[in-house]
Amino acid sequence: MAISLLTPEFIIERNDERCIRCQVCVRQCANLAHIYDEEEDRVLADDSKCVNCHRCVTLCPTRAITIRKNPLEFKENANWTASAIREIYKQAETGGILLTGMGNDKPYPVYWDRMLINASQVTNPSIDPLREPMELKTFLGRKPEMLKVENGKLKEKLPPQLELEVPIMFSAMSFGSISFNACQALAMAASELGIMYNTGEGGLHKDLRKYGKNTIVQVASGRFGVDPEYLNAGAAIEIKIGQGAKPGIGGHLPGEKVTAQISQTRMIPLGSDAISPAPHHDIYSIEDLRQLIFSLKEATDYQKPVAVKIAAVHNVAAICSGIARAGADIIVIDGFRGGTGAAPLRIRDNVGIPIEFALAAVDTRLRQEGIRSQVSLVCAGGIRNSADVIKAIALGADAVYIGQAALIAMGCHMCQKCYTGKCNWGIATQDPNLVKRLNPEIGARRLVNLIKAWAHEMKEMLGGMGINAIESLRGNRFMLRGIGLTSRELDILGIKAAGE
Amino acid sequence: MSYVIIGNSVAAVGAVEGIRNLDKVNPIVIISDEPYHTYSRPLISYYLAGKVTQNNMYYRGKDFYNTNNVEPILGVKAQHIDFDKKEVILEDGRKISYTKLLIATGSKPLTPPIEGVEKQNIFNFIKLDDAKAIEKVATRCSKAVVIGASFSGLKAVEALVQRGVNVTVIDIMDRIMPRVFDETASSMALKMLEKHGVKVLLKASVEKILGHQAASSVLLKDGREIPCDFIVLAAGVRCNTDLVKGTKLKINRGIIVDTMMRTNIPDVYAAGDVAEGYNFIEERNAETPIISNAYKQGETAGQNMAGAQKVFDKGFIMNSMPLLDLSIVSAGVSSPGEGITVKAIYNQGKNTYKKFYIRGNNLVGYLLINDIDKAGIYTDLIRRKIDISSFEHQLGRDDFGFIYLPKALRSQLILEC
Amino acid sequence: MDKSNITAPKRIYAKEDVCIGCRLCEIHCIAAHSKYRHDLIKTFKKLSKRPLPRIVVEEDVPLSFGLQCRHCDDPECVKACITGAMQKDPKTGLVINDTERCIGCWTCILACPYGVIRRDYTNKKVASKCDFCLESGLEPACVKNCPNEALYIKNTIKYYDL
Amino acid sequence: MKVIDASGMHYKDLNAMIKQLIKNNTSEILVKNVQGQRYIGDGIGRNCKVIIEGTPGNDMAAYMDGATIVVHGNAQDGVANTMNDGKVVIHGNAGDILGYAMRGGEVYIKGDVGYRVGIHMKEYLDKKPVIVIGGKAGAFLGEYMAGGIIILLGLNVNDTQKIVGNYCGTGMHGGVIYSRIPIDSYKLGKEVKQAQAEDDDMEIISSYVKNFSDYFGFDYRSIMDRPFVKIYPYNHRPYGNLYAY
Amino acid sequence: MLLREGNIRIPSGCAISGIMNKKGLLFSGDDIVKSIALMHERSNGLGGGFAAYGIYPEYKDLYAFHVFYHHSGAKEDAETFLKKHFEIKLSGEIPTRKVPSIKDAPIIWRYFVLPREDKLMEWGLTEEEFVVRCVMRINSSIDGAFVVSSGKNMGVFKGVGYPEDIGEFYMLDTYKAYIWTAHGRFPTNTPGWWGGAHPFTLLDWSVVHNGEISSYDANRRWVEMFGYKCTLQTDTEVITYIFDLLIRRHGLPLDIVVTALAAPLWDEIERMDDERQELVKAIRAVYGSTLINGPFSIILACKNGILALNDRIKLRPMVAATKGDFVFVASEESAIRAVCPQPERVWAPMGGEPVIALLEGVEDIWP
Repeated sequence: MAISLLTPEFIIERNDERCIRCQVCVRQCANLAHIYDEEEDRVLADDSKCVNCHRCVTLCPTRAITIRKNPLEFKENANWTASAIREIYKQAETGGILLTGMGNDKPYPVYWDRMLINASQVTNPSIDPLREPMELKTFLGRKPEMLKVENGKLKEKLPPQLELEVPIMFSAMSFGSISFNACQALAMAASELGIMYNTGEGGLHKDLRKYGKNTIVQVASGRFGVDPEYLNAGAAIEIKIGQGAKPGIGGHLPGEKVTAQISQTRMIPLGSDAISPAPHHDIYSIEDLRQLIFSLKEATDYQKPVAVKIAAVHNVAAICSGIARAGADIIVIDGFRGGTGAAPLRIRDNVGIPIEFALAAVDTRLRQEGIRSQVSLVCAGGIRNSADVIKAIALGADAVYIGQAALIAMGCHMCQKCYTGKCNWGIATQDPNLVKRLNPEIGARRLVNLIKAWAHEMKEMLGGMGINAIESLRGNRFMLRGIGLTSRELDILGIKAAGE
Repeated sequence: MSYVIIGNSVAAVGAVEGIRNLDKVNPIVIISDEPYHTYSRPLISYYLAGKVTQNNMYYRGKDFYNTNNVEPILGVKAQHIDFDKKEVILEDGRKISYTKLLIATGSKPLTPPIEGVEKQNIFNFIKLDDAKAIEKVATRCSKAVVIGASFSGLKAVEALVQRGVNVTVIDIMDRIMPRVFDETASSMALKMLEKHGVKVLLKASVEKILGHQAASSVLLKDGREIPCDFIVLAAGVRCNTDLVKGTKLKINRGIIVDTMMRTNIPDVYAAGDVAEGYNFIEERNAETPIISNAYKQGETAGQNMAGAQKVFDKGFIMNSMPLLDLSIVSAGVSSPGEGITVKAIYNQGKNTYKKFYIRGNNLVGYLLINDIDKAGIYTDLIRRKIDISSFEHQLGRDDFGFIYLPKALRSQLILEC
Repeated sequence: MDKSNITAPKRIYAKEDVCIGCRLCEIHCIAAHSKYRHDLIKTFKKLSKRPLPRIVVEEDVPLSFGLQCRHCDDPECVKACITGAMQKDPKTGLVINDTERCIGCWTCILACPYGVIRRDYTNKKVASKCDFCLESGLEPACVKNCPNEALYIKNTIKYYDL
Repeated sequence: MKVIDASGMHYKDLNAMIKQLIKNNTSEILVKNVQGQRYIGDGIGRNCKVIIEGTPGNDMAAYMDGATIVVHGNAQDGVANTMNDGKVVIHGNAGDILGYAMRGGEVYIKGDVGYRVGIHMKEYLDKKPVIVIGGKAGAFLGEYMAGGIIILLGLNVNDTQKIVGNYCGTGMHGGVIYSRIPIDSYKLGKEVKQAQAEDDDMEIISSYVKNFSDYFGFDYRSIMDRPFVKIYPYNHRPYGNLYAY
Repeated sequence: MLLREGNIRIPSGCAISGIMNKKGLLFSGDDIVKSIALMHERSNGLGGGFAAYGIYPEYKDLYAFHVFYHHSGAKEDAETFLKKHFEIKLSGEIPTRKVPSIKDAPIIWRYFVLPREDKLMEWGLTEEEFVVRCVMRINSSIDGAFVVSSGKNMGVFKGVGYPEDIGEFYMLDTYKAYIWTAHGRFPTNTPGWWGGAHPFTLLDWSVVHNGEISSYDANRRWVEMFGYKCTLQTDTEVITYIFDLLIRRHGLPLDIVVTALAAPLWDEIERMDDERQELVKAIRAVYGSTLINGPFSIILACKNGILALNDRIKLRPMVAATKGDFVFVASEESAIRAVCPQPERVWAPMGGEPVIALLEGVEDIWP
């Protein structure tokens, strides 16, 4: 076999003074980067296998290990960067499509970081959330244009709504892309927090049906695991049209990941590829979307809100207007930084638009058309902290989805190798030896902690703005000012510049 | 109400602790012909080897009698029991009356019918006094002959080797520890003993013991003469029923007891090596002269004497014997028999040997040499009569453990501790 | 049985679903029982003769779990012990081997239903078993250092109520 | 048998009425004058027969889980979409994407079907969806097919080339398509191969053709008078080498 | 140049006061001026104003337009527009007095009008909606013209200055009304624009408001979906529109509207019975964007009566009192006692608890 031109990306450094040869690293590295040499009584490293996931670093009881970027340099070249060269080597050696995991990591501007949040000074008071009421409860679902009240009673019941204690949900991550333990942790946390998690397109494992009240079941083009029982098992149904990480293309769970449990959950044979077509083949046009929305409503007796999730693309505002008019109760827009278990690198890094613009454009458009209040708007794709959530809601979102942040909370170290199925943290893997590394109870606890911490921070920020109910922030763009943005960008975001 | 226990070894201790579990008040009397605080007989080989001091041989702490309100009558032999009057008559004439009586007189050595066996420097190896006597003659480079390659004989060999004595072992059988060992096990042991300079003469029967007053050599039937400074007799033991022989107490090889340790006479119990209790593997009454058995029988007897209704029906033989470099454990059935499948795995490289006796779906016995750390799991499989059919093929693994038990069984066992 | 006499011990249990087979429990157990008490580097770098781990990780990939002395209510090892070294402490409910008295006859190994007593030849030939880290204030090193909370301590009083 | 006159009814009302009748344990419902009402039979899990006179609208029998629907007339697009169980018998033609992602149950069409029929059909354990087409099928028949059986009879086809459109079985990675007329290889996707149906195949085919003949009054023998071919995937992992790892 | 209301959002603090006679008895503007003047400290001289109901009994069926013109061109344009859409029954300058502190007054004109039948037909709107659209058209597209009020039998008198000076300027002692509300303004910065003073009105609605709401843009962007144009960018304006939308257009009863604007807290809702809970949840779900968040106390007035309301966690002061048929509401108790020294009942309403006073014989605040 010809020599590979790919040099190790990382170097494993072991402090021999500290290494006690306990071999925890050897046992923990699914990539086999650590090797114990019995003859020499030494632990050695195969740097080429290291993905820098920090599993060994974290578990080493004497902190003997550190991992560095390989200092090996190519000749400096602003155009032919190291990654550009390495990608060519890789493709020249395999002839394959480059795959990657998690969200777009290219240095496109992050617009969240170019928006600043307001606070009250003198003319109205900031509110102290520790002692005064501060409300984050949010309803997702179709709202009538007006309420009809007769004799102090509702004349017509509201369409079904999702009631969230915090306007944050765990976004669609299928059992298959992530492990059962990860799914369970998300479900347990959602249930404890009074929010929703989303099955993704992987079906719903029978052991997780008990979390139905906090579950959004997804219907994607592959229709895996979709049957009437599934549709009725959750609190809402989400039709997945697209995903921010890979707009316009389908998904593909390779057969080796279709384990017994996955086969059961997706209702497909063991070991066979699970292919999600790029489009829903029953939706080739917007009126077909309406057909699917209502077929789902028919199948569930109009008891479940139906969400439609799309990737943020160029014409997103008009598309969302169409979706709202097609009968969706909730629209989910997933920006180009959205995560994924596996996506072609070129697609992930080059297709789609930032969620900030998409969200602002959609909210503005729906308001111009006077239909914003009828449909709920959820944004997703690279939400990293509570300030991002606050900004998203001020731009016009009802709630946000977090995927990558949730995974990181559970232990993901962003090595972006999810597609290999060898996640050392037990998240993006089906290998039973790795899956058990994620203790669902610990995962759930960490998720609950994260959301509670964010909720607390959000309350602080709301209090600072003199707002004590999240709905008063929704679309309240006066609370945002742009920094370092062009006037065109400010226009699209619908906000003023800092200082205005 | 008064409890009397004849005997001061493990069964007696078990009985005291069993009684005191329920009855903290009524007096207990312990009678023993040995003058010592309760000690562990198997420790005599360690004593002889110099591994334990007499102080460390005590089976329970110095204050054992005190804290348990026991009146020990030590160094005085019980002469007779008057079952009608419920009295024990001591050799000094004292009469100790009892409400409940436990006979726990243990076992005594078998003296082989060999000419010259009465000479000096010929010892049994069962009591502390035996060890103390041997200690005096077993000097470095002295020569000893041990007659009987049995469990106790080999423990004596080990002790003597460790004292620097030149030892020759003689046994009439073709292998050592014939009741437990097969050819393979025996040859492993032989090899090891040879390494330590022990001569083992098998298929050899002793004609007579030569010497004036003291033994000076052993003459074998084949004419060989083995010179020696002293001899240890290890031809086996039998139940020590001397005290009750010829009374109305029912005796077979030992005193016959039911699973509550009751003899045929009301308020009289027997436990330990002297008793012939229920052996649940052989499914009949038989002696099971091992410590854990003695303790449990004693404990059961004690509790029942104090008014409980306890049953002990799990008696079976098991033995652990570290022999110089070998670790040997065995339990239950130790020879092939009808309906028993034998599985044996000998690993020459690792010098380990495993042998399992399986009857139907149950493990009924095993022998392990060297790789013994998980032995107790096998013992428990026997004790609980666990259906091993689903994991039988895993039994002989080097890493055998709970992990190879079915999950449900594993959880059940872990919960039931 | 008179229940008032028995102190229900706390026991360590393993969640085998989340045991990751890293064996950090064993490593910390060794250190906790070495003369350097919890100093891993010194324990492993300076001692050629280290204590045995008293928790044993059994592994049959992907299944693994640690198992250590159950400190049984009715301990077989105590009854089998020929020296009286193995005793159940009536106060703590722990089964403790007095290594001063233990002479390494392995009868306890023969008797232990869990196979969690091991032969330790490190110094003196003695049986090695979990002592619930008695000297570290009953905070077992294995439980404290399990990175995935696969080991936990549970008071077994409930068992007595059955 | 209950009769519903569907003229002028909105689908929501019609379907609610059908569901209510089923809830009341009605075993047979005749729906007359159906004209484009969608979603008939969606998600119905009970054993019940719904007979339709007219032209039912799209997504008929979607997510259906055990009922029987008989259509006297043509059906439109999306019949048996993601159907789980049950039976659909169409005495006429049917439109596009019939049996999309269907997991179980049987669909019999007397006449022709449209494009992308049986697309992404799958099977699981005892669930094995079956589509029997009396006439011809459009392009992309059995695209992405992951399981189940499509039987293509081509009874009314004079020009054998027209029994199915192009890209038949493209992306197929499970299941089987049986055709009574061999399919020109240029029409097949690169993931599938064609072979003569064997004895056990014929056994499967004959049981469904028997049903087909019974439903629509065809002569079973004359349908079975010639050998069938089968189209099946090379493997279950068609895209194993697509990616650079 | 400094931007004025409409170009920029200018937070302001204020004093408010309102007096109503429930029998519809008319009384002069002296009291309201006295009451608001007492709270001089709460204003900064950059805005004051009054709304009065019942002042034009002889023209009570005509829409009374009070209009500011900043130049005569604006007046011409506006009058052209008015003539095109309305029959102007009567018009003329609103009489004023010279007051030294009041400067830069615009041309202040008054019209009594009726919508032209043909235009109503052409636009296909109700009379009220037609008036609303026309007022918004003038305010947003005719530079220099601003319709101050447009209801029937009512009018708003406001300007830049302390409220008592504004009252003097407009000679309010000469008017008689059964409802008077008043506003003294403390804007944070403004060149002082007459149109930017309060009350804000729409049709019969007038609102005086104290506080700066934090939910402003959420409220604004919501009402704008329903065709309102928030040209002033003031809280008062958006609150007025919310009331108009919910009461007049959505036909919701006042208590529901109050529940939307000053919604009960979730923990309170949890304690309600199921039916009430479902209703209130629905209100919060559907009208979440009308929740007025942050400090406010308002007096909404219309021909049927007044509503005084505090925000739900009571960040702004408000006191109410009654005596006989009179109802008083003000930012401070002393402002009430200034005109009614011995009220029968004085109380401070709780956060979110409305004070509603309706004319005898009417059922709700609208119609």
